[in-house]
Amino acid sequence: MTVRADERELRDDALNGLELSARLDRIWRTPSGLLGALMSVDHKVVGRRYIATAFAFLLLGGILAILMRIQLAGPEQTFLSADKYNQIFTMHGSTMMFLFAVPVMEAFAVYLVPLMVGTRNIAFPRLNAFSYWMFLFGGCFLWISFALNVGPDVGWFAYVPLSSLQYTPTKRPDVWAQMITFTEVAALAVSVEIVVTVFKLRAPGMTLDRIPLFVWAMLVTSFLVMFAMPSIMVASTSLILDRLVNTRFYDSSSGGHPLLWQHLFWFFGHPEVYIIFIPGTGMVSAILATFARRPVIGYPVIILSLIATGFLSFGLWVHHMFVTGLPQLGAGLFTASSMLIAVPSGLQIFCWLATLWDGRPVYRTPLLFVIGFIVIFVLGGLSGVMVASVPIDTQVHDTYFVVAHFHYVLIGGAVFPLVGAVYYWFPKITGRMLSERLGRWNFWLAFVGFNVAFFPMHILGLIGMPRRVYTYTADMDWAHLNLLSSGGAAIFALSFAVLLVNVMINLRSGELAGDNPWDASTLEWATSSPPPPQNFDRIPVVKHRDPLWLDSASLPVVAGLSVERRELLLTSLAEAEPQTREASPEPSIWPLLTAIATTVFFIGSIFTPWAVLWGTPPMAVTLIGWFWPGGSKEDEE
Amino acid sequence: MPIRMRTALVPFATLPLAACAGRQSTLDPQGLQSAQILNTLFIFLSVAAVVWIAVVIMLCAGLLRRKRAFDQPLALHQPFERTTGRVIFVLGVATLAIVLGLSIVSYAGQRTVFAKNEHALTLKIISHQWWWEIRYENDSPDKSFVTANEIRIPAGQPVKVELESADVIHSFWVPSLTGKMDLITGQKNELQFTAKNAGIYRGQCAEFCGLQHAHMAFAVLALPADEFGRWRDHENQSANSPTDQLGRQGEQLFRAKGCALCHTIRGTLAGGQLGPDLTHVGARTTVAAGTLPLTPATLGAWIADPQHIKPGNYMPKMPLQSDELIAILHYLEQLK
Amino acid sequence: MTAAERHPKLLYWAGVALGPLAWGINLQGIYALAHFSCETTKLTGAIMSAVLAVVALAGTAISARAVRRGAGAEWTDAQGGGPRTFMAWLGVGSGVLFALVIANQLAASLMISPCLR
Amino acid sequence: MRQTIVRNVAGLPTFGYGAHSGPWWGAMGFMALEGMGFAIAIGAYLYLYAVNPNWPIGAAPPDLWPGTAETIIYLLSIIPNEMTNRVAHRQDLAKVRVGLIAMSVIGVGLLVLRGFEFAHLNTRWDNSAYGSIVWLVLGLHTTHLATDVGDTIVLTVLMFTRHAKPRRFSDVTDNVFYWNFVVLAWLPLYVLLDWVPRL
Repeated sequence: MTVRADERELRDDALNGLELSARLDRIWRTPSGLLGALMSVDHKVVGRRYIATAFAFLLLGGILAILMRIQLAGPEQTFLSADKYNQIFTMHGSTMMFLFAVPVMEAFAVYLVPLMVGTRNIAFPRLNAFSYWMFLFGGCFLWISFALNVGPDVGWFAYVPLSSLQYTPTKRPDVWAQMITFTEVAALAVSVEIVVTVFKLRAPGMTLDRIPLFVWAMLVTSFLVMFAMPSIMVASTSLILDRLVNTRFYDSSSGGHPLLWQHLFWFFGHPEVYIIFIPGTGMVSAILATFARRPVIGYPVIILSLIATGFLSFGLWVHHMFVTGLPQLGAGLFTASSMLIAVPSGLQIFCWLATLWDGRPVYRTPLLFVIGFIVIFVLGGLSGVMVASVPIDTQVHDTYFVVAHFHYVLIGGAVFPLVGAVYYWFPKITGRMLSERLGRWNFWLAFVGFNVAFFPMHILGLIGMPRRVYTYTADMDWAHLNLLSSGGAAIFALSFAVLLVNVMINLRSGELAGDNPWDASTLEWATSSPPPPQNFDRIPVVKHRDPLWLDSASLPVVAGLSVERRELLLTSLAEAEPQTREASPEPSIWPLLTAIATTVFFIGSIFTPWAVLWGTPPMAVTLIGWFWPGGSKEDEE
Repeated sequence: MPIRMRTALVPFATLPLAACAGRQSTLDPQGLQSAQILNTLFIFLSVAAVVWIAVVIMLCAGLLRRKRAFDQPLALHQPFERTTGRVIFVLGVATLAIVLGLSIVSYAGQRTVFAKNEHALTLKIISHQWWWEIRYENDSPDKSFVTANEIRIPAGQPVKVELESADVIHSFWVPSLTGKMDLITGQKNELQFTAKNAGIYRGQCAEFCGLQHAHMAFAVLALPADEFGRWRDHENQSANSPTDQLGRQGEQLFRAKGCALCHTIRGTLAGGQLGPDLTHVGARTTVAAGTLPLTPATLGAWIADPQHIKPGNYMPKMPLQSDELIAILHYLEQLK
Repeated sequence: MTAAERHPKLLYWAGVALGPLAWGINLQGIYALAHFSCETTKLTGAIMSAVLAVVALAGTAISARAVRRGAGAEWTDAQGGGPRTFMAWLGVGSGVLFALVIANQLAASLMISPCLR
Repeated sequence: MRQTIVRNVAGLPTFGYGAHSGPWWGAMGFMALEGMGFAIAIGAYLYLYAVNPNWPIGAAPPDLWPGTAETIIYLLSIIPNEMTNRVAHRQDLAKVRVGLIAMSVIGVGLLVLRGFEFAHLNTRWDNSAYGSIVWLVLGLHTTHLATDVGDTIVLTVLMFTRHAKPRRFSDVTDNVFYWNFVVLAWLPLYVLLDWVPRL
C-alpha cells in the first residue's frame, strides 16, 4: 500500500495512563450543549437513548394492555367502545412489536456489541444516529396519530381487504403502514451496522469461535432483519399504493389477491418472532455464564442452534395461514419445519440446564429472571409445537390459546431475559447498582403476575374464546377466567412499576459498581463503568473465549492507533487479524436533518403521491451534506 | 399407545378442563372431526406436559444438587464436560424422536379431518360484516332458499359448506363440530363436517373483520334427519301472509319505512339484498347474529335501535313511532 | 499455502450452506409441484425430498472432511482460536439437522395427498 | 486493569480496498437486503402470475425495445466500470475522473431510457394487479438506478475538488461495486418484465 500515515502523528504507544485517557476522551467525546447532543454519534449515547425510548414505548403499550384487560374483565362491559378497543389492540401489538421488542434488542446491541468485541464505536455511527431519529419520529408519528383518533384499527397484521380503502376509508391504515416503513428503515440500518461491527471491528484474536454468545445472537438476528424486513417493506408500500394511487395488488376483482398480503406479511412476521427471541437467548447465555460461575456448556451447539433457527424461521410462515384453504400437503410441509425447530431450541435449553447443573449459581436478580425464562419459555415452546400441527391449529388459531402461546414465547423468551439484562448491564451503563431487594420483588411479581395473567388464556381459547373481540356475551362462561387473567395482569404491571422505581432511585444514588461488579468474563467489563467515550484506552487482544477469566489482572492490548483523530482497528473476518486503521466519523448534525427530511417525505406521501417529487430534493441535499467530507483531519488523509 | 387405551384416557385427562367446557368448546366434541382433533390435541398435550415437568425437574435438581467446590470459573472438569456433551446429544436425539413422532400423529390427524365425502349435503355460506348468509342451493331453483345466522343440518350426515365472503375476510368456526376455515374475498374455500348427535352448537367468526367482529356468531342446529327434511320443505315455501290487521299494517310499514330496501321476504314485494333474508325470521333462535336470544322483546329492541345493541353495524336506526314498531314486530313474529 | 491446504479451506462451511439450501428448495419445490404431482404421480414430492436430503448430507460429508483435515487450524473448544474447524463442525451439525427436516417433509408428502385441500 | 502491549499496529494502512474496508462490507449488507427486496418483488410477481389464468391482465406485453436496449447498455457499461475500478486501485486521479464522467453519462442515459420504458409498458399501475406489479418492480429498480447515478455524480464532482484524497479511491471502488449490483439485479427483471408475459 502506498499510503502511510503521517509519521509525525502522535500515537497511543507514545502516551500512557491518564494522559492517554484524557487525549482519547477529548477526541471521542460528544460535543457539549444541545446541538452537541443532537450531533452525537457515540454508540453509547445513541444506545442509551434507544433503550430509554424503547422502554417508554413498552410503558405505553403496557398501559394499553391494562385498558384491554379492564374491558375484558367481565362480559358486555362498556369501558371501551368497539372502535376504541380495536384501535387499542392494534396499537398494543404494533407498539410492542415494532416500537418496543425489536428496537430494544437492537438498542442493547448498539450499546453492547462494540464494547463486547473491543472496539471504540459502532460501524457507520452516523447511520446509527439516523436510525435512532427515524425510530423516534416513526414512534411519535404513530402515537400522535393515535392521540388524534387516527390510530390504526385493523390489527397489527392489517389484513386486506379490511385495511383497503373500501373498508377502511380513514387514514388509519396509512398511519400503520408508514410507521412500519419508519421502523424498518431504522432496523435495517442497525442490522447492517451490527453485521459490519461484528465482521470487521472485533479485537485482534477474537476469532469466530471466541465471539461472545450475545454478539453471535445479535449477528444472527441482524441477518434475520436484513432478509425478513424487505418483505414487509414491499407489503406496506404496496398497501399504501393501493390506498393512495389505486394500484390493484389486493383487489380480487382486478387480478389481485388478499392472500398475497398474508404471504408477504408472514414471511416477515414469523422471522420477526425470532428477531425478538434470539437476542433474548443471547442475554440468557451472557447472564448464565456469569452467575453460574462457569462458561456456558456447548458453545458450538448453541451457535449451531442459533444459525439453524435463523434459517428455519424463514420456512415457517405458512403456519399462520393454516386455515386459509391452502393445499393440505403444503400446510403439512410447514408443520414439518415448525416441529423441527424444537430441536435446536431444545438443544439450547439443555446446554443452559447443564450449565446450571455444573455451575455454582449466585442467586442475584439477573439469574432469577433467567430461571423464570426457562420455566416460562419451555411452556411457550411446547404450546408452539401444538399450534404447528394443522388439525390442532384449526381449532386454536385466532383464539386466546394462541394469545397465551405467543405471550409465553415473547414475554418468557424475550422480556424476562431483557429485564434480567437490565439488572445485569445497568451497572455498566450507569456505573451504579440496582437494588437487589427491589429486584427480588420485581422478579416474583413478574413471575406470578405473568402466569396468572396468561395461563388461563390457554383454557379460554380451548373453550372457544376468539381473539380480538372487544367483548363477549354473558352466557359464554368466559367471565371467571377473564377476571382472573385481568387480576394477574395487574400484578404483572406492578412488577414493571417496581422496575421503574428501582431504576429511578438508583440512577443517581445507587451503590457504585466499579468496572466489573459481577466478575464477568467478556470485554465490556474490562473498561470503566460507565465506559469512557473511547471505550478502551487501548484495543484489547483476545486469547480466550472468556478473556477476563483467563487473566483478570492484566489485559493484553495493541498499540499504535492515533490519539489525534478517531481511528478504529479493522480485523479480518474469520481470524480477526489486524488489517487497517480506518477513520471513524466525527459528530454531525446531518443525520438528524436527513431524518427530518425523510420524515417529511414519509408523512407527506400518505397524503399525496406528489410528496415523492417535492420530498426527494431535501433528502438528497441532506444526504450529500452527510457524506461530503467536512475538512476534518481524518477525512482529508 | 393402543387406540382403545388412548380413547379411554381422553375423557379422564380432559376432565378438569371439560368441567369448564361451555357451549362453544373444543373440549366437548360433538362432531367426527372435532373428536379427531381433540384426540390429536390430547396426545400433544400429554407429551408437552411430560416434557415440561421433566425440564422443570432437571432445572430444580441442577440448582439444588450438592456442588463440588471450585473457585476459578475456567477450572473445568474435563470428564464431566465430555459426559455432559453426550447427555446433551442424547437429549437432542430424544427431542428429535418426540417431534418426529408428533409430526406423524399430526399428519394422520390432518388426513382424517380433511377427508372428503362426495355425498355430503352441500350448502353455501357467505359472510358479511357482521352476519352470515346461508344458501341451501338445489338444481331446481324452487328448491333453493336463503336464510341467515342459523345453519340447520341433519345429524349424523356429512355436510359440506362452501365458504365465500361478500366483503372482508371472516372465519367460520364451530368448535364443537370442527376446526375453522377462513372465508376469503375472491377465493372459494370449503369445509366438511359431521355432527354426531342432534343439538345446538354455537359458532363465531374467528378472523378479525372490523368494528363488530365480537358480535358475529351463529348457531348450528343439528336435527334428526326427518325433522331436517320437514324444516327444509317448510323453509322452501314463501313467507306466511299476515293473519290479522296489525300484521298487515306491519307488512305495509315494513315496505314504507324502508326495511324492504335491504331485506328480502319471499312471497312479498320486499326484495332487498343487503341485509339478511327474513322470510322465516320468526322461527330463528337469535337476533343480530347471535348477539341476543330471539324474543319479542329483543327483536323489538333491535328494530327500535340496532346501533345501541351492536354499535356501528350497517342496519340504520329508523324513526318509528311505538305503534309502528309494534306492528312491524307483530308482522315479523308471524314469519315462522 | 499449498493447493492441498487451500482446498478444504474453501469448502469448510459447505454444510452450513448446503443444508438450508436443500431444505429451501425442497419446501418451495414440493409446494410449486403440488398441482402437477396431484395430476400425475403422487410420488414427485417424496422423490425430490429424498434427493435433497442426500444433498444436505453431502454438505455434512464435505464439512466432516474439512474437520478431518484440520481445516487449516487447530480448534480447542474452551479457548477458541480455530474458526475454520469450528465452522466446519457447525457445517457437520447443520447438514444433519436440515436432512432431518427434509426427512420430516418427506414423511408429510408420503402421508398427505397432494390433491387434498 | 493493567495493560500489556503485545502488538503494535502503527504500520497498518489507514484505508483498504474490498474486504479490507468497512464501507465495502456496508455496501455488501445493503446489497443483500436490497437483493432480498428484489427477490420478494419477483416472488409477488410470480404469485400474481400463478393465481391469474390470464397474463398479462387486459394489456399487451411491454414493448421490447426499451428494455432490450437497456440490457445491452447495462452489459456494456461493465467495461468502463471495471476500467474505473482498475485505475482507482492504481490511484490514477486523471483516469478515475474520466471513468466517473463516463459512468455518470451512461447512468443519466439509462435513466432517460427508463422513462421510455415506463411509457412503453402498455399498462397503467391502476389497470389491474398486473399493471401494479409491473410498475412496482420497475419502480423499485429505477430507485436503485437513480440513487446510484446520483451517488456517481456527487463522487465525480468530489474528485474534482480538493477532497480528492487517496482514501476516496476506495469510495470509487465501492461505487463500482454497487453499479455491478444494479446491473446484476436488472437481468432477471428484464426476463420477468419483458419475456414472462410473452410465455
